[in-house]
Amino acid sequence: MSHSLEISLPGLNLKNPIMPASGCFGFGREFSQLYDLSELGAIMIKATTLEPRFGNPTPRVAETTAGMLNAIGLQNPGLDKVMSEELAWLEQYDVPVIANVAGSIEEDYIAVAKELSKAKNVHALELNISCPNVKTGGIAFGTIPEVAKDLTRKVKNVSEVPVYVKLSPNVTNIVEMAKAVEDGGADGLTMINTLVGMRIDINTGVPVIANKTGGLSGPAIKPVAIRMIHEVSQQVSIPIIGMGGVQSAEDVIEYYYAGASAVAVGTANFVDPFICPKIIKELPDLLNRLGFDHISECTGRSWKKHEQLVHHRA
Amino acid sequence: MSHSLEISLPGLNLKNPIMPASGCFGFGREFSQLYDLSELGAIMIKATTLEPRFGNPTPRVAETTAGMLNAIGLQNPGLDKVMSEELAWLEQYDVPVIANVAGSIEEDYIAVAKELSKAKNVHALELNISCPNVKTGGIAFGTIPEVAKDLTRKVKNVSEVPVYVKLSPNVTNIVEMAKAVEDGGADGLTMINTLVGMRIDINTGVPVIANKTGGLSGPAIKPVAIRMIHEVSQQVSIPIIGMGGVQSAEDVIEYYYAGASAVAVGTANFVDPFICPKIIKELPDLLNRLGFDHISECTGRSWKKHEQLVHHRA
Amino acid sequence: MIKQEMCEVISQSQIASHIYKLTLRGGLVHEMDEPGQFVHLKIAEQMDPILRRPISIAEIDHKHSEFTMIYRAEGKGTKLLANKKQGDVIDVLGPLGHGFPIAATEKGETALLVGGGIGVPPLFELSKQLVKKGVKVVHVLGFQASEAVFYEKEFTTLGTTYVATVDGSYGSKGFVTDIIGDNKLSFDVLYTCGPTPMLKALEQKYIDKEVYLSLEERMGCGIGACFACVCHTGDDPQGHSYKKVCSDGPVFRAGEVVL
Amino acid sequence: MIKQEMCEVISQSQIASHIYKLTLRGGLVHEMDEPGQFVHLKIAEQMDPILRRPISIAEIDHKHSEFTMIYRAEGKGTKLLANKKQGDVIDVLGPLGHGFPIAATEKGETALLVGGGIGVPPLFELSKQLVKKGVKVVHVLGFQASEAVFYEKEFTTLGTTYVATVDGSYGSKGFVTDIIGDNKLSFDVLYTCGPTPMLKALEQKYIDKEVYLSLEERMGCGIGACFACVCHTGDDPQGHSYKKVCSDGPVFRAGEVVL
Ligand SMILES: Cc1cc2nc3c(=O)[nH]c(=O)nc-3n(C[C@H](O)[C@H](O)[C@H](O)COP(=O)(O)OP(=O)(O)OC[C@H]3O[C@@H](n4cnc5c(N)ncnc54)[C@H](O)[C@@H]3O)c2cc1C
Ligand SMILES: Cc1cc2nc3c(=O)[nH]c(=O)nc-3n(C[C@H](O)[C@H](O)[C@H](O)COP(=O)(O)OP(=O)(O)OC[C@H]3O[C@@H](n4cnc5c(N)ncnc54)[C@H](O)[C@@H]3O)c2cc1C
Ligand SMILES: Cc1cc2nc3c(=O)[nH]c(=O)nc-3n(C[C@H](O)[C@H](O)[C@H](O)COP(=O)(O)O)c2cc1C
Ligand SMILES: Cc1cc2nc3c(=O)[nH]c(=O)nc-3n(C[C@H](O)[C@H](O)[C@H](O)COP(=O)(O)O)c2cc1C
Ligand code: FES
Ligand code: FES
Repeated sequence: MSHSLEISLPGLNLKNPIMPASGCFGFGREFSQLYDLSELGAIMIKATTLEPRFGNPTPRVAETTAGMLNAIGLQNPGLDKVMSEELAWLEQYDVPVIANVAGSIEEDYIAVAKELSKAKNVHALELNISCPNVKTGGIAFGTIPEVAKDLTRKVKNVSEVPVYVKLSPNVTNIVEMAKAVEDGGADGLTMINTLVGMRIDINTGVPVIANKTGGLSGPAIKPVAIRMIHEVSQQVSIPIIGMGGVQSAEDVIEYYYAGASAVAVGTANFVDPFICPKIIKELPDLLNRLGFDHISECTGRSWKKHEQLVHHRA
Repeated sequence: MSHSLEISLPGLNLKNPIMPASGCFGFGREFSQLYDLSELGAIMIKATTLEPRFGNPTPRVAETTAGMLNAIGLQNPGLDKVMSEELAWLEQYDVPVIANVAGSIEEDYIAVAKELSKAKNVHALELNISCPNVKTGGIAFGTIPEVAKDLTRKVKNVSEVPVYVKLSPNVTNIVEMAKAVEDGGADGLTMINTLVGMRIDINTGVPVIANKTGGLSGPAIKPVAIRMIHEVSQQVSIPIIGMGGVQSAEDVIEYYYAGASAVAVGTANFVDPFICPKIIKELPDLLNRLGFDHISECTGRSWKKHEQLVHHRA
Repeated sequence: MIKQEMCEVISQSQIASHIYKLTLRGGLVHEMDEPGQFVHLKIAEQMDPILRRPISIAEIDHKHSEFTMIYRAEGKGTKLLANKKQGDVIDVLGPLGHGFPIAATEKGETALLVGGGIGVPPLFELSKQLVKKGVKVVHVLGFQASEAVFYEKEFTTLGTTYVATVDGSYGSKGFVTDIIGDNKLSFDVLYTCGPTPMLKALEQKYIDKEVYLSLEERMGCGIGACFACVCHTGDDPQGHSYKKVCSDGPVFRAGEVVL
Repeated sequence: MIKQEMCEVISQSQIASHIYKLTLRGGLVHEMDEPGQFVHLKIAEQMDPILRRPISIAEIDHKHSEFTMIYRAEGKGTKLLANKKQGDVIDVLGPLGHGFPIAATEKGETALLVGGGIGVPPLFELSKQLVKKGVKVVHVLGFQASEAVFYEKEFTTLGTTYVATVDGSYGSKGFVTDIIGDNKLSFDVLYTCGPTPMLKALEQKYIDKEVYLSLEERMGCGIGACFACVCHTGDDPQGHSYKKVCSDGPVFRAGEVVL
């Protein structure tokens, strides 16, 4: 039972498959005041760019029904400080880091990826080709298959650790995008990033978010994420780290059934800052109740044929 | 004040801009037991196909957080019965009908559109190129600009009333789709249809909806709809009937500010069957509080330049 | 007529494992007549959970404008419902659908009422109305286990009542069909509500009898407008004719629709 | 230390138009020390509304493990909060952020406490702690109109209290800055909380004084992790250095950040 959560993915040998999603956990410092970060399967750190960025003007977040919009604008202290201060600080914890790589132009992505992949505790990169909140770059990388493939290949060439590509849900054909980055050499996928959304304040007449549009996250988008993972996981042979509205151990299983091999928790960290350790604690009992010995038995269960399924207690 | 809600759109002179969305109101019979249908601005009737359809197996709906999935599968009694029974029955009410036209192949769309547009009380057609729940047809029409344009033109050619095209949100570039159907001769747009989503039952391991995927509607998707209408309304010159998660008079104003010229209410009819008349009743006071003499002053307010805005009381 | 009303919680109590009894007061009680109808409850003001929940009417008290429901608190909505306290209000839409026909059984005849689990509640009002009419009622109630059993005493005051549990921890061990067979129960009309396998078994077994079944299906609107809850009709099982569980049902005559 | 706890509602009452006073009990009260800190409330179990709401701590009662908040019920979350009754529980995260420095004012000196509208509440605990230390406190409280005025009496028991309303329906007509000018109020340290235009006016007017301001910004996490609530620093107003209102603030020394 105690090993029922240990999983192994390219570059990642994790004590459990639960990790905070990028941008929802900073670099871990704040949450380290609340619980021991070593309890986590991994940490997806905030997007890192070559130069420091202040990001967008405020308001940067807005509540929506069962979700939220954000347009942080990739605020981060820049590659050098992330390496020397944040990653160095995180070394005190027994937890692998997945470093989220962002940029406006190809060269930036490559430079950041190359450098971050050298950090001792960075076990994988997450190539953020899907950030909806930066005007240049990001979005084209995330919506045009050829562009995504090309960038993936270039980043793979310089990276010393496996590369996961984070897919945007704001596309007509998610499978096409997934296959393109798989072709480009991606070791895994992370999905989904946020849906582009907007709220308008009826008293002022202007969008609530200063950047106008923002990325929609939270339980509101979970059905879209589940559908996309269900589609993609049947068409690619690289593993998927699923995310989008995960709030509970039950949600984790739903992601697994759809086709995920690990699960990230974003917005829910704001709702309940102890959510990750809570889910990790609840998972073994839930697995047991559902009749599984190991969580990896759950991957793709909603579409796998009977003969493809690993052992499952009656 | 009493005329503050009267609006005029291609084919539609409405006493108010509030109408039930297609598929969420049947052909009006059930709701007619609850209130006088003549109170409504218009009625968007359920999708009509050439032949009767039974639709998908059940379960056809599933609850999601602040939303729902549906995969009804275009169940309807077929063109002939819709003409002879449903539309004929609706004639007793003083309410224009917008008839939702669906099909699997081009010929079907054309045949249904031609016939429906002859009905006395059908003042406009809503070309449903975006239904996510039918395997054939629908989805390609809704995601490939050239295909959509072509179909729009052909339907326009046979229709005796203005044609509104219902856009799918499941595309990378909604503006491109909107411009294509405008080029094809569309008189207006209705948006958005549902996002494709899925839920998996963790006890059974299979999707909750028998059809596997379903269309996500309700407040969960409102930020996506607002964003898309905000984008599209700035790029086309035909009016937009907005929808997606509308629940209140405030939501109606938010849709107007984004760029809508009328608003449809879908899922909320299930939550509160009296929602349409309630919103119609509340709107005049809300407009007054916000300083407007007429609701049409609100269209596009979130992006229009000061000089483009019609009168607004301080 | 269907009404929407904020009804006041008169009382709520737990009567078995996960099973609650909830009594509400409101004017719409006066629209309720047929046993087997249901109401559609919006449990929270907020949009989570968003959909209404269909719950059968278990008892109607016109005099006090009160009605009672019995439900299982399992999912998101019913768990929230179980938190409601006296004085709280709940948004009720109803009464909805068509219930069990009292007229189908003549005075002096025998009606067999067969309930499974959370299908038992609507049979209580049915039984009361049948008894009032002078019909002899016999109840067969099936539950999972002893801790899930409820309302045995209440039913017993109206007529002979047999209880079965799947694990045999209370009453006789087995299914309701076993009881009917073992006790050679005879009847003029059978009324039943419960899980679909049970309904199917009864339908098959009493193919030449007058049997009324109450169905369950996932619902959207609850009033017949959304086509969420349709089923094929018995005379056209593959075609496009249909019935809606919410507005044509939930009670159908056996054979009328495909289970 | 930041804690998360289900706190019990001890009392709730309306004290002015749309303004509520809410007292909760919980162990995390013992983590509260600085006036001006806030808590982050998850108001409903469900995901609508989903985000926590930041509310200042208006009074701390270590002895009874109780603390009080005063808030305006306007939007979705605060309206639901106003429905909570004695005995209900609320999910509280806190205490959060850095409050007003008591140490900035010496015993015997004068502190001017200027509050605007819903910025008034945190000044109450501040005033109590300053008075306890032997600081002379003067309060200037601004409200929209007479029906929005609250806590005048409570502040008066601690020190001289001036009240202004924008429409002149109570106290003197005008803004808090008018009161300070008209009454030639002098002080050693100024502490203030209220709408940004008020804070800006005070910052500009008392540019060479020691002024502490409490800021408001839309928040995600409330603990410094999401970068929702950042502002530029005073010494690098266009650059990429920043402070987070939730964890570096909400109280800043005037000039420290760009308002
Ligand atoms: C006509 C009718 C009468 C009913 N009468 C009773 C009754 O008297 N007592 C009782 O305990 N239950 C009754 N049920 C079942 C009851 O509606 C479900 O148990 C309840 O909706 C589950 O809601 P939840 O919040 O617990 O579950 P969730 O899992 O949160 O529900 C999610 C969604 O699925 C729907 N759903 C889940 N289970 C069912 C089900 N079995 N049938 C229909 N929809 C379902 C819910 O309505 C909701 O839309 C009745 C159902 C129908 C159709
Ligand atoms: C540090 C701090 C202390 C505060 N202390 C108090 C207090 O003691 N009493 C009081 O009445 N109010 C206080 N506020 C303001 C209070 O947080 C908002 O009024 C409240 O969040 C609005 O929620 P709602 O549900 O009414 O509105 P909604 O419109 O439903 O809120 C939607 C979203 O916007 C956010 N939001 C709306 N208005 C504000 C605002 N003014 N500041 C920050 N976020 C906002 C909400 O938190 C929520 O995320 C404080 C704010 C901050 C940042
Ligand atoms: C405030 C905020 C900031 C985010 N920043 C990033 C980021 O820097 N890089 C990234 O790849 N994704 C970012 N995301 C997206 C999340 O990692 C995640 O993909 C998304 O929020 C869906 O998961 P959720 O619904 O659990 O939040 C951010 C999300 C939020 C809410
Ligand atoms: C049960 C259901 C059935 C629907 N059927 C149709 C349909 O037949 N034709 C169509 O164009 N849209 C259909 N829709 C989509 C709605 O018209 C609307 O575009 C969508 O639900 C978003 O609005 P809402 O969030 O207010 O529901 C349906 C939606 C629901 C929930
Ligand atoms: S639930 Fe909508 S038709 Fe039955
Ligand atoms: S609210 Fe998240 S950093 Fe301040």
